[in-house]
Amino acid sequence: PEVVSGPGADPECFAPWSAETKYMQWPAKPGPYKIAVVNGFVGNGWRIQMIKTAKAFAEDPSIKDKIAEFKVVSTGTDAPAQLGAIEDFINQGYDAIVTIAVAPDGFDRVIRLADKNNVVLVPFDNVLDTDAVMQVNEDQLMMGRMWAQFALDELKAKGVTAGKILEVRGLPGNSVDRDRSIGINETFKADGGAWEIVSVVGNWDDGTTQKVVADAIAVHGQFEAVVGQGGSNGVIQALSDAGHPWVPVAGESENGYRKAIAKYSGEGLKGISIGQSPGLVAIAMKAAVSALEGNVMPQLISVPLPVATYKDLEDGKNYWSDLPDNFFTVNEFPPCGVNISGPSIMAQTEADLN
Amino acid sequence: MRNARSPLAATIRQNSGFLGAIILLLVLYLIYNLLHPRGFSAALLIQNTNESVAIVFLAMAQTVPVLLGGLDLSVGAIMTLTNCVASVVVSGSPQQILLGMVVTLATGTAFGVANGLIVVYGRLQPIIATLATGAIAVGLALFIRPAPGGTVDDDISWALTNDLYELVDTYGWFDADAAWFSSFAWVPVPLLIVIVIAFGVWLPFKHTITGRTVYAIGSAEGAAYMSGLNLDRAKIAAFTLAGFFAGCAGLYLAIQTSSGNADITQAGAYTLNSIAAVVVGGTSLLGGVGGAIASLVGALVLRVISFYFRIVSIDPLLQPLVEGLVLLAAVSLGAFRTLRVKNQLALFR
Amino acid sequence: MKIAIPSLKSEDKPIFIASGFILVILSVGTVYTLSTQGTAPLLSPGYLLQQLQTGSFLGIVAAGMMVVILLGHIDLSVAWTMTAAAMMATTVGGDLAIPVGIAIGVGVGLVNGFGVAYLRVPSMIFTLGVDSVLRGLMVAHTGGFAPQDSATPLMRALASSKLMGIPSAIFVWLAVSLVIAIMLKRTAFGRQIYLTGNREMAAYLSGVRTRRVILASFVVSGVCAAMAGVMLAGYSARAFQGMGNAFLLPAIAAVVIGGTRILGGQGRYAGTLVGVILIVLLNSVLSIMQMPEAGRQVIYGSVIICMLLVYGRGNKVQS
Amino acid sequence: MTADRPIVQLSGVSKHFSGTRALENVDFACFSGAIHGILGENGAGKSTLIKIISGVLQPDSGELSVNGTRVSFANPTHAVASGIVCIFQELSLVPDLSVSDNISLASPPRRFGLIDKRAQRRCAEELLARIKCEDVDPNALVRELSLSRRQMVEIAKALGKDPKVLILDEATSALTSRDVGTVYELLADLKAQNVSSLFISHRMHEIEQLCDTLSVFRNGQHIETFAKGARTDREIVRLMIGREVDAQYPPKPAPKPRPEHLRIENLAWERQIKDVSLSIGKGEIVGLGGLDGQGQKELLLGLFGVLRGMQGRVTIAGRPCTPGSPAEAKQASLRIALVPEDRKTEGLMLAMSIADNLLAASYARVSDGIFINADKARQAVEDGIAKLRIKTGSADDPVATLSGGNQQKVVIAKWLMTDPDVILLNDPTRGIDVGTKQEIYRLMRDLADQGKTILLYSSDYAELIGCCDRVMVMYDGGIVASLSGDAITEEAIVAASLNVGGAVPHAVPGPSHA
Ligand SMILES: Nc1ncnc2c1ncn2[C@@H]1O[C@H](COP(=O)(O)OP(=O)(O)OP(=O)(O)O)[C@@H](O)[C@H]1O
Ligand SMILES: Nc1ncnc2c1ncn2[C@@H]1O[C@H](COP(=O)(O)OP(=O)(O)OP(=O)(O)O)[C@@H](O)[C@H]1O
Ligand SMILES: [Mg+2]
Ligand SMILES: [Mg+2]
Repeated sequence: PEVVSGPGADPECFAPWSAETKYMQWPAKPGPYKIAVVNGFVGNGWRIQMIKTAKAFAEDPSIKDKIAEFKVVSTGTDAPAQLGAIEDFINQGYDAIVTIAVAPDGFDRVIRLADKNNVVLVPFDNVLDTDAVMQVNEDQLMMGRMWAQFALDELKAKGVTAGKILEVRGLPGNSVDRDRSIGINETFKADGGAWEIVSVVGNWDDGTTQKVVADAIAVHGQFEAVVGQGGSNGVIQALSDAGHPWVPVAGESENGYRKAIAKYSGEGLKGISIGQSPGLVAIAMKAAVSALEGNVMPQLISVPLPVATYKDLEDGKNYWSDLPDNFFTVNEFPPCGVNISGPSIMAQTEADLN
Repeated sequence: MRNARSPLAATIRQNSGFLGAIILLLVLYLIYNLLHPRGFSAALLIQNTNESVAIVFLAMAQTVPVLLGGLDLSVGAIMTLTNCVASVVVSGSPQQILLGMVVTLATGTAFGVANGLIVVYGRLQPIIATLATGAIAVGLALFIRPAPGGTVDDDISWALTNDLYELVDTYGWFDADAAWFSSFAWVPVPLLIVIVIAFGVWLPFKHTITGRTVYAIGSAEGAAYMSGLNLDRAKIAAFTLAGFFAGCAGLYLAIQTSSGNADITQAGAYTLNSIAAVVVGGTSLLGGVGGAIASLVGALVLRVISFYFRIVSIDPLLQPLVEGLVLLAAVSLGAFRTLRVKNQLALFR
Repeated sequence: MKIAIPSLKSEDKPIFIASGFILVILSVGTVYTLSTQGTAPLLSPGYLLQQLQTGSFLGIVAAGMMVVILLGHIDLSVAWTMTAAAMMATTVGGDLAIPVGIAIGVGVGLVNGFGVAYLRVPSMIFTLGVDSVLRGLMVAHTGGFAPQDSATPLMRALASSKLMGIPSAIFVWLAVSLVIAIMLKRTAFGRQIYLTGNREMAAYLSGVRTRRVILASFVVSGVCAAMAGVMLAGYSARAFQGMGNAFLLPAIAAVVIGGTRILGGQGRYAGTLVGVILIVLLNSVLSIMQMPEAGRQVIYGSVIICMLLVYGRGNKVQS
Repeated sequence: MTADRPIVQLSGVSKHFSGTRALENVDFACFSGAIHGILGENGAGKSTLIKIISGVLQPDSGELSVNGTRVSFANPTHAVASGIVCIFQELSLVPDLSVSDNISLASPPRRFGLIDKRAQRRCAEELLARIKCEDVDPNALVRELSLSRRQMVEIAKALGKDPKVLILDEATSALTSRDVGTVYELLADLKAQNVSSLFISHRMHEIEQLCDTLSVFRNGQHIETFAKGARTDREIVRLMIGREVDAQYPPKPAPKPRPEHLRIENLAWERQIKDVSLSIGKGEIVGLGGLDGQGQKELLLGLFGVLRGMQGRVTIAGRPCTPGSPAEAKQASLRIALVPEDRKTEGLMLAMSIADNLLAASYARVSDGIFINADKARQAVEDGIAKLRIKTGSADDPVATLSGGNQQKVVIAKWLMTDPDVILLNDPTRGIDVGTKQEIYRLMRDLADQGKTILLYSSDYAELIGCCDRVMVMYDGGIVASLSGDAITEEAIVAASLNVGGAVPHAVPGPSHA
């Protein structure tokens, strides 16, 4: 692609990451396009929801006619296999490839091949440490900061200015975990209060999170707030099992977590829910199509953080008290015309399918 | 049976599993190329070999301890460790790059030696000793590279993951467009690397006394000892070679991705896949029968199967299920032998 | 601390050494908490009971795993057996939840056992295949229609309620332990597991139906994993994808640290019990000490090696 | 010339295993050019002695000298370097390697540092020819060979090491008389080349025919060494087991009509069993003779339910007998027992206790419901040990600590505990000392007298002649001769074994005088 100057197309939807974000433009190709999604790991709720969103969005009237062929493959946590799959789709003559990278590095070769063949490669969610491709993500550093700031504000409102904060980290070695943790820690440090941050590793997994939070409570007694990166259902479960008083909690956007906030916010569970949305895949697909049509695109597209605090939870709108806990509530992005809500794909019952 | 006294007939009879795997591979790969829009092209071959190198090396690494009658659960971890080491040291001037590669391979080899020493002098079961050393290797990898990244030289990354033409062109050894060169300029470099290591390291090893001792130990350790073979040396050599091959995998992975990544799940998945590859290649997990070349073929069979998911249409949410079923079917192929067995004692070993 | 009793039988040695090591872990953790916050919560009954409670899930998986390891086999499918059992139990819900979960375990065990005993595919690889099939099934399950995922009250009660101040999960673990221990020691089936694990051919020629023994052992393992999965769902109040992933390697490690021979034929159940406690405490203390993942992995590996080295180097193979 | 200087000498050698005294203050010498027989009952310490000589074990005290110089071998390689080559009681062949690989396992011919397969094969062919085993394919895997062929390959392998002292620890226990003859010639040849041999066997007649010096061991002690002919058989046996053994074989009962019990009609399986018909009466001992590998083993396994796809008809007491597995064969309705060929892999769980091994086939008998009754189990184990006089410290010791003969007794005792009705024996006295053999023969006769039906395969003709009421000789999967009464002679068996007459039997041989 050529590096051009902005502004880009559809800025409502494709918001540039920052003022410095450069813009890219591919030569316009006639549609419809062949688009592939190369997923890595499959086997957790988020990825399943992401794949379902991708499938549903490919059928969405707004884009259906622009897609000639659509394929999703999952390669597991296997870097060579993912690189191979991307290269294979380039070889097969696909026009755009949307991917969640298994590692933030190592894509130089496929980027080079994609450029050579005028293929649009769009990493999202786990993005690459490079500015050579167009990427779609939420701002993880900002997410960490907002979580921490929310906790600080709630504590201040309670008059607490010092104490232990429990930070639940994600998968070690992952850049998302790193960025969020930096955001959290720098915010607490900047506050100047006497905060002692206790970190435990929950791997973004409900079960592990529940166990490590329970352990931390057993050892440290009480925390003033819990800032969890993921596995938020596990945080709530551990707090409630331990009889820990409800305190401000920051976490992701699982339905179960939001249900708990809505239910117990009166008792002190002042929660904030910001999640990485599986709906990102739809925006990445849309961005790919837009790039193929020859539009000017920001290199790094920032998807706004879907923030909801205990103040704005509303049953049936941003959480569903009668639905299972495990799906991610934030799925749709109206400015982008991505209107596939979590319940609409994750809460179909068998009956609905008929 | 007795009449088949020619060495060739005996070889065929004794390697039926391996031959089966080769035929399976050829058939699968042929059909893949027929179905692929760019089948039978050099680009496709390069892509396919690139993506297979790491698992092929790892399958070869796994084979040697398996021949001993053990399992090396640390091969994936050694690959990860050397991958991280390479991401630090393989950069700079050509001499430094070369030195870095040597250091990387030496790291893998040294870790293999350590495995061997623990197994031999600690008298621990390989499977459990390497489960533990594997954790240590991943830990070390995380120390070296707490987050993915690194600085592997770009040129070498490009040159070694392409065909010979690009290799020559990148380094300008001679005129890459020379007429004499054109007939094999298309050969993928990764393919050459694998062939050179497999036939340059494994085959000679197999024909040394130490190599044969590895087979003897896997088949009957007591008999090997009584026959005056040096068991300790062979065991250490086996794990050393495993470490070396795993180091090759890690080095190539680093070159291929120009970076290092201490990914624990990837390490685990690669270890398990290496065992699957060994089994599909026809090497017995009980030891004594098989070989690294067979595992190379086994690894390729598994890889080619995964290629199919990109050209056939299946529901992406059913893909993991289909993958699992195919794996189960592939490893159960050998079971048809057991259905034919008339003397049930032949089932036990 | 404890002077080793001189004429310890070789099978008991691991149990004593591992018990001693548990004390070491607790002491190290306590020194850490004393120095950082001036309290010794690790020695409180509350903490220890909580560890036993979370340990009970691992303990139940390890109990089944041990039976299979005694045969010289291994069950790599426990992670997704747990998940599948938990997810199916919550999907069905109601009174049938637990029976359905257990039935999943029986089914998985039968498939594993069939592949290993009748098709004679190495267990290392067959159970790996079954594990990925189960994962595929669960992905397809969630992908097809949204399954109900919250645990039934009975599951909750089994896993996270307390009885006389003691988490009821511990009682379930004890009951499973008792059944397995008695089975191994006092029933023909149990002894036949050892016979088959030592030398299947000789056991077969002694009139042991070794294939059935293997099949049944995998069923035991499957059922244990399923129970653990169902209980884990009760503990977490819900079932979710990948919930069993954290249990496979610790279960194997616990069995081996408990002195069971990885090649089969030797091992005592009490060892596995101690091994589970050791692993759980080790994980917990490392987490409390906020040990980074790198250090944790290195310590984990070193502990296993050191334990096995002090148990006495294996005997030389005789011809 | 060197007759006065021993080539191998042990002085004051002792070796203890936890609790057992395997060798006690042993002085022993062996001279060049001698064929030196070593005799002793099971557990006397013979194998331990030669393991010390060949570097597998190191003595606790005492010294070992070779050619007058004191040596201490750390492992078998050192011993081989000094010209001491041993064929161990438990074979040391690698089943998954080819015959030629095995023969030059430790020091193959090499080119450029790599093994030269072709030279290796030539070398194997030469050695095999030397022991008249041209029928063995050097490319075949050892796994594919029968036990007797393996023993011959083992001998070829030892020869290839160019021994000064060749030790054969029961290396002829599975050999047929033809091969034994070859070995005799070979040892004589070696003797002529001044190579000395140490020969351990429990077959008295072999030792007598072959050796010129004999040494007797008992209870870990060296009792006496004497020249061949200096002692009578009776005296030797007394030296060995410390008591008189009169008749080796219990008297056979007079031939009498017996009700038919086990009937085999037109049995066939693969290429190994061809149209075998046979009928055995209650209380009868029928022997199976013939060269090794003529289908005897398969016949026994087939009756025991191990083989699939058998054709023909088998009945026990008129009821059809088609067990699908050993478990079915041992059930109350059939009550068949099989003492298998190879105790190490087929008979025993070596690492498990003697008690566990004894009970392996009879848990159902010592259980109440699903639980094992500890008292009944202990009683059964004690009975088993007593009945076969198994020499053991404690029933909880691993069976691996027993001597070979005692291990064999454990296998037999295990099956007797099931109270079998039809007993199939595959060379049950292989490697068993004369004293114990005699006990086993008596036991067999007792069992027969109690009405059991016994089918016995033995590679030892003397045994067939001494024990059996009738002998069936097998050749190439079929029965070629049925001998009974006085017709059971060595000549008859040997002739039939080689199928000299080319006879193909038609009539179903029935129980004697039925
Ligand atoms: N009977 C045997 N069968 C098979 N292998 C054996 C046997 N005896 C020894 N070995 C092998 O030979 C190696 C060296 O044995 P050796 O007895 O010299 O060990 P070591 O180092 O002296 O041990 P230790 O200090 O325990 O005596 C062992 O590691 C073992 O693998
Ligand atoms: N590894 C061992 N551990 C303990 N005891 C042993 C061991 N090896 C041999 N023994 C004991 O030492 C004694 C001598 O055994 P050895 O094998 O030398 O007997 P043997 O004369 O060869 O008997 P056989 O004729 O049955 O082969 C026996 O009592 C045996 O139980
Ligand atoms: Mg002996
Ligand atoms: Mg030693």
